[in-house]
Amino acid sequence: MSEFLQHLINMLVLGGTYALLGIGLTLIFGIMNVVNFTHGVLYTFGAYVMFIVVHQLGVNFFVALPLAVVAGWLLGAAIELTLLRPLRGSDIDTTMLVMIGAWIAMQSGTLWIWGGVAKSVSTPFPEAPLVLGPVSVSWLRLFVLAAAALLIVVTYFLINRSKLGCAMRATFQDQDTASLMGVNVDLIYTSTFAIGSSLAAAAGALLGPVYVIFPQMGDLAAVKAFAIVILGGLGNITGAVIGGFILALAEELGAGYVSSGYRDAMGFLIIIAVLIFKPTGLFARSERVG
Amino acid sequence: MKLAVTILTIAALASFPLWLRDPYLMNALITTGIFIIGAMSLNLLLGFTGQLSLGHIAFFGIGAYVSALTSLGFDVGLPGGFRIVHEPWPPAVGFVLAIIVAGLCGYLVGLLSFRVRGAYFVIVTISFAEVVRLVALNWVELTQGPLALTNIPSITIGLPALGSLTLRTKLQNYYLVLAVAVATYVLISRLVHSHFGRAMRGLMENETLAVSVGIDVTKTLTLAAVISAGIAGAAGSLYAHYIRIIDPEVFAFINTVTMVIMVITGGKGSLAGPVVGGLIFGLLPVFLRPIMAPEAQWIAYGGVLIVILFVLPRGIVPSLAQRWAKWRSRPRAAGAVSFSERDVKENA
Amino acid sequence: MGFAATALKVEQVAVRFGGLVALSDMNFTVGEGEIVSLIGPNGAGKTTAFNVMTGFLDPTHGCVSYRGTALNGLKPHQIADLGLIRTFQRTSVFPNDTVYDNLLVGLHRRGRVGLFEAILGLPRARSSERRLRERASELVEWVGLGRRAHDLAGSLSYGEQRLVGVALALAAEPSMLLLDEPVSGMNASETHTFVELIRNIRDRGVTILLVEHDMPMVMSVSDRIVVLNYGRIIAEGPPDVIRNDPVVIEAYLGQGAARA
Amino acid sequence: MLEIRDMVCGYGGVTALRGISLEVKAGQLVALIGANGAGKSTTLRAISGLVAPRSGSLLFEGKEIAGAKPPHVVACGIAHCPEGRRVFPHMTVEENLDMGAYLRTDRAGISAERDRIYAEFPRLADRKRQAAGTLSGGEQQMLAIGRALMSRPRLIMFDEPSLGLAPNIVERTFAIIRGIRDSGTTVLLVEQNAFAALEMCDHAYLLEGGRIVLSGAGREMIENEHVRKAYLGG
Amino acid sequence: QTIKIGVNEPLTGAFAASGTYVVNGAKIAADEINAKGGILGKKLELVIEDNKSNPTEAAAVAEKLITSDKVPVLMGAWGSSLTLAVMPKLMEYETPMVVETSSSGKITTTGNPYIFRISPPSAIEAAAFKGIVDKLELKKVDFLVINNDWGRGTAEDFSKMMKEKGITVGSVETMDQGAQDMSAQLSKLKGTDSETIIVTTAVDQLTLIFKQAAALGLKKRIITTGGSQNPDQIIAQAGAAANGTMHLTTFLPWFPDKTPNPEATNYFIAEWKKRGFDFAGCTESFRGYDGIRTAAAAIEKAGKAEPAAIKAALWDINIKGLNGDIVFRKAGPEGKESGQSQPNVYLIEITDGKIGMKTL
Ligand SMILES: Nc1ncnc2c1ncn2[C@@H]1O[C@H](COP(=O)(O)OP(=O)(O)OP(=O)(O)O)[C@@H](O)[C@H]1O
Ligand SMILES: Nc1ncnc2c1ncn2[C@@H]1O[C@H](COP(=O)(O)OP(=O)(O)OP(=O)(O)O)[C@@H](O)[C@H]1O
Ligand SMILES: [Mg+2]
Ligand SMILES: [Mg+2]
Repeated sequence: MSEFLQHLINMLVLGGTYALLGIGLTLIFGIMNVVNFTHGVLYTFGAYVMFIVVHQLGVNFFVALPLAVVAGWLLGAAIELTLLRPLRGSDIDTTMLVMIGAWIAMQSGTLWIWGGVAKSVSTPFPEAPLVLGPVSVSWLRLFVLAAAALLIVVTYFLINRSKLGCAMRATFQDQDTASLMGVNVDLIYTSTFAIGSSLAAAAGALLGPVYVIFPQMGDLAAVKAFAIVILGGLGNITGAVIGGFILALAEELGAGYVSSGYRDAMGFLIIIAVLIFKPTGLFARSERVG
Repeated sequence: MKLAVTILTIAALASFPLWLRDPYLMNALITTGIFIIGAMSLNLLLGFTGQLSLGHIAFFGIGAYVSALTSLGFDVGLPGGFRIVHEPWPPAVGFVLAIIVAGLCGYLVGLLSFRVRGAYFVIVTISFAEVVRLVALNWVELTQGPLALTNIPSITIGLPALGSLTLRTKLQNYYLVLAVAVATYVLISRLVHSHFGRAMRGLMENETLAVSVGIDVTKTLTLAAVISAGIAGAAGSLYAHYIRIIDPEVFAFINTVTMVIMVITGGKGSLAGPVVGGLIFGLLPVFLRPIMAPEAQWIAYGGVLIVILFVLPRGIVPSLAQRWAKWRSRPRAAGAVSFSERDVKENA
Repeated sequence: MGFAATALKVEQVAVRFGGLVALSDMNFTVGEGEIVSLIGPNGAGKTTAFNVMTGFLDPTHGCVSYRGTALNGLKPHQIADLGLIRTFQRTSVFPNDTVYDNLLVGLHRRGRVGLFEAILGLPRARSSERRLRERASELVEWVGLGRRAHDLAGSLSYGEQRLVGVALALAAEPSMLLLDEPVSGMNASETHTFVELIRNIRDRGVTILLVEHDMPMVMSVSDRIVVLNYGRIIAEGPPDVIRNDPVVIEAYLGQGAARA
Repeated sequence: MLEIRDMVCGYGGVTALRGISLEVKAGQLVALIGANGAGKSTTLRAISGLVAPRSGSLLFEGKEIAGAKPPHVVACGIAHCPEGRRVFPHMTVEENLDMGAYLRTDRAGISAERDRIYAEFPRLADRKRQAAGTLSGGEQQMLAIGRALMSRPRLIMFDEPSLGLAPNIVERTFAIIRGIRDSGTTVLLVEQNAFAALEMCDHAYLLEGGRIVLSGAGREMIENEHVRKAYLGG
Repeated sequence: QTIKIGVNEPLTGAFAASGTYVVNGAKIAADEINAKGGILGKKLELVIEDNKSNPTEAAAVAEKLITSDKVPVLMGAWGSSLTLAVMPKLMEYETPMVVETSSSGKITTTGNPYIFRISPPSAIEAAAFKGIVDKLELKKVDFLVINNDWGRGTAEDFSKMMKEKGITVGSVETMDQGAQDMSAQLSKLKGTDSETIIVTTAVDQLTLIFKQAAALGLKKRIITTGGSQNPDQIIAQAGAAANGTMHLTTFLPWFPDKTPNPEATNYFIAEWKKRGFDFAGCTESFRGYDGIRTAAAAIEKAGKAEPAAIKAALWDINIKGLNGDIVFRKAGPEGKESGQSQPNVYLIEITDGKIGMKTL
């Protein structure tokens, strides 16, 4: 029983992590329709910024976090301006491949600059966990969960309630018509990608200290993020959050009660199963023919 | 014209080993050739039905494992106390079985693709590949898991009556790969120019409309998936018998990515695209290796990829064909290439 | 009217989207060789009815049958195989293919050959291919797009794309044609030509069900009219009766109806 | 108010407009008619900046707007209700309307405008929270018209507004368009229902093969033999 | 004129960090040899190629080194799957390879006479550990291992040894290479009645495991195996969570005097630091150093830089490696045996952020 409770607690913190990974991608992949292979690199980038700012510049942990977010925003804007803008209007596979190229190049660049040896960021949180009866959880993880919740809420309101969010959705549904409404489409492209990127960097900045930091850390994170976004339905923030928790639950229970070798398989099986029964994700957009 | 170009290309490819004596380059050409076959099969799905499979390596890997296990033999226990004991069979049988089993897996994924399209299909294929990888990794009794299947025999061809030949040398393997590649090219070409190919294109461009004129989605997509997977399985089999060791690493995502790169830079939806893209990105690392640091090689690799797409966003072959068409007949509208003409330009 | 047999039969069809009732208790028939029009205000459920008849939408209740075959549970392509072919209200073409290639895809039903025949390039496959090309050229001319045959369908103007849509439906060899607002986007003269086209098609034995808001056209071409409002049939009869039906005028035609 | 001189436009290798000149005076309702593929939509697209003219000039209230990007043109006070509805499919009806008022900042005015549109098209009011992509064709057309009205432009361009609308709604739409003109807003109207368009316009242009071949007051045009034959069906 | 040794290591991809360490160690050996006048009167030249952590590439690299660069002997290829992929090429071109890191048992048992391994396969590690287990008073152990040949092999060999010793083996949990969150596995292990967990994986995952175990309040004894721990890195990154953990290693850079060849160890560590590398990397890089010295000794003994001669000479060498004598014994099927040397294995313990030798 206590083991089960522990799995549930783990699921909560892990699910928060996954939701955090998912929301940035929901913007870029779900709304912008760019298969963003640099998502993992931006995640890694956020983590390295934390490392540099905290350890090499000696800045306070809590100050470093927003710096990492800003850095992610800038890098995202730069990627959009240099790599995506010239290919505006090309099909989705072409931009996907450019993103693949950027992923390969940037990941190797990270390796070149910082080497393959993992780094770790020290945090101001106590090492001793919070113990609640039979279960325990680390303070750092609780902080990450809280920060994730905050980011999720902010993103939700940004996309679904703000004028900017409205313009974003309109732009990627019909660019020409959006421009006829007076939307500056170029600006929307850049800022959507930049916001999505800053969310990826935020995830990296929060999770880097939880785990360790190395050049390929983003790969697995990105695959999971894609899965989560799909699971929840493209462009759906609430869906991404729920998708994140479902994936976490499947993995925890899979590892705990089936076989740890198939831990990751559980997640993917869930995805296949969900898509068989709900082919457009858990929260599908309504469509019609004719 | 078209035939002449094709024959010339094949002749040029066939002549490589005669003047190229460097075994390392031969090795690179053979592995590249194997991946090109995989890329051609991916192109059948991506370029002609619009479905991107980011788990295509699963079929390749399944082909490799099936072929390897057929020729090595195995002995596994199943739940309920059953055992399957299999004595080694000749690799040529493995090759055929690889195609069949991979094709069957393609059928399963194809059935799924009836329900999910686009991004959802992409994730289903990624998930499928991951699940297959994890099975290969964890079903140690059958696949040896991470301990790898080693000492896979080289492929033997021949008829019982005429004796047989075991393909050990690079030269032999090169011609085998070339032969399979040419066969694949012809098969795909015939398929996409038949009315099946038109049905695929119709589904890709406007599914609702295609269905309304009587095109059967499930049948068409499944057919494409089965053939595509079967070809990928064949490529996997060649790979297993050439490299002679298989471990779950073959399912690595980067291998799928390599095929996707080959297809899209070369030009999806064009027959020659994967071949051109494949030769470039199969051999690029070979040329980069001596001139820069390992990390820089990857950066250059990514850079070349980006530059190609910036210059030729629709892929090398279609973009060049379009320019060529424009140059040849200026008054005609751009992009107005019909089915029948498309290939002539492509090969020109 | 003495039509020999019933082609299409709609029985008690109802469609609901969540809480929204799009169709309720719809009953009507179309006889072989008849031209029937389905009219009604925007959002009355006409396109939804088409979607049900062609298998794109499962009705919440009721059933449709064509020439005696129940269509429930059949997939759209299976229904198309029965010869029941529709067009779409929105422009619908294969945008990245030429007009000519569009029609070749449309001719799918005619061009079926075995997989192996096709791959091996056997004579039967070749001759079938030749026939398809001839037929495609014929159709292009017929809808008057000969000049644009080798332009990408996606680059045509709105009205031209609508013509491609109709040509595609004809390519599929319908025995019954469901047309969803075929003349929207055409002017009066173009509509005139189109009416001739429709009569022509009917004379070849094709049954036609038409959805259209162009009243002069509907009135001139229909044998019978079915009027839908809020998902219910509110009137049914020949054009002259419908034109003067006060309920229909109130719900749909408006006061300008006198002109029609 | 709007003056086009010798404008040439095209797409890739195709030339759609071969040098057209026309004028829309402030407060007028000007109609543009022509066959399929004549270049009517292209003209509107060029004005709103969706396609850049190859040559010629485009003056709006004396300012050159040829080659300006759409947001700039919209900011100048031009609204364009595009052909084929083009609603944002995954946004609700209400969000679509709000997008029409994207450049407006007066909240109260926006909400009043919205209510007015709901009153004109009660069907939209019933469907407020529905995703626009699931509306029927005619409902989408109403939404597109309403959305264009939301920006309170000084010049409004309609591309086939009656497309797919039921006869009674067509009547209402035309009444609305006349009402707009009467309230002082300038209107440029492309319409396949040539008779109705010519009847209500102040001035009309006839486009054929990318050239303006005829122009005049609406009444005169209706009388014209060529127009009668080619566009009025008799 | 130089004598070449081919180095086939992962410098990019998942194993880049380790491969780079090994190459840096190898360079120290080559420089040392050249400073002393080279071998057979010629300079030693390392031809270093990146196998991209990818088996297909590893095989291609071997092909290149042998056929284009004409190296008479190779060192490589770090991971077992990489080494296994190279092995058919060794047969094809009859060129020997010194295997410096790979631990899969298969490497020396499939009958490849061109393989000479200086790293311990898990069976040797288990055998060495056998002598210590009594004093640790193990009763029941669980395993948490990386899901590859290395982890799986370790779990298998150690379980066998434990069972012989009458120790109960509980559950065997695995984690994917690259996995970052092991909480699920650890929660499960927290709930079992074993008192010890044997963990096999590389340093990064070890760091994560210690941190996550601490966060879960898992208070069992953890013993790691495999020699890729880099304990200094663990201490730096896992902090207090690493206290009390024990590690089976093959090299003792902290206690040069206790190593079999103190002089060489001191030289190596001094040189390593002089080049500005992290001290933590010593525990991996020494393999590259030993590997090159082994190959060089064989060339010296062979008297000529030819594959066949070097292969024969490898059987005769006897040098003092940093972790024991390098002398190859026969392993694998008769007639085509591979060479396997027997390095020492030590148990160390981390207490209060310091490394201590567990003298039992
Ligand atoms: N997928 C759907 N989800 C929700 N509502 C829908 C859906 N499809 C149609 N509707 C609603 O059902 C009603 C009927 O739509 P339908 O398209 O059948 O109308 P119609 O009669 O064709 O109208 P029009 O003349 O404007 O084309 C509309 O009010 C529409 O909003
Ligand atoms: N995106 C495009 N690419 C290429 N050609 C185009 C494109 N859009 C329109 N054209 C061409 O430009 C010409 C004018 O088109 P336009 O859409 O302006 O016609 P229209 O008068 O609005 O016709 P309709 O009444 O059918 O809407 C047509 O010949 C059309 O084929
Ligand atoms: Mg409709
Ligand atoms: Mg138009």
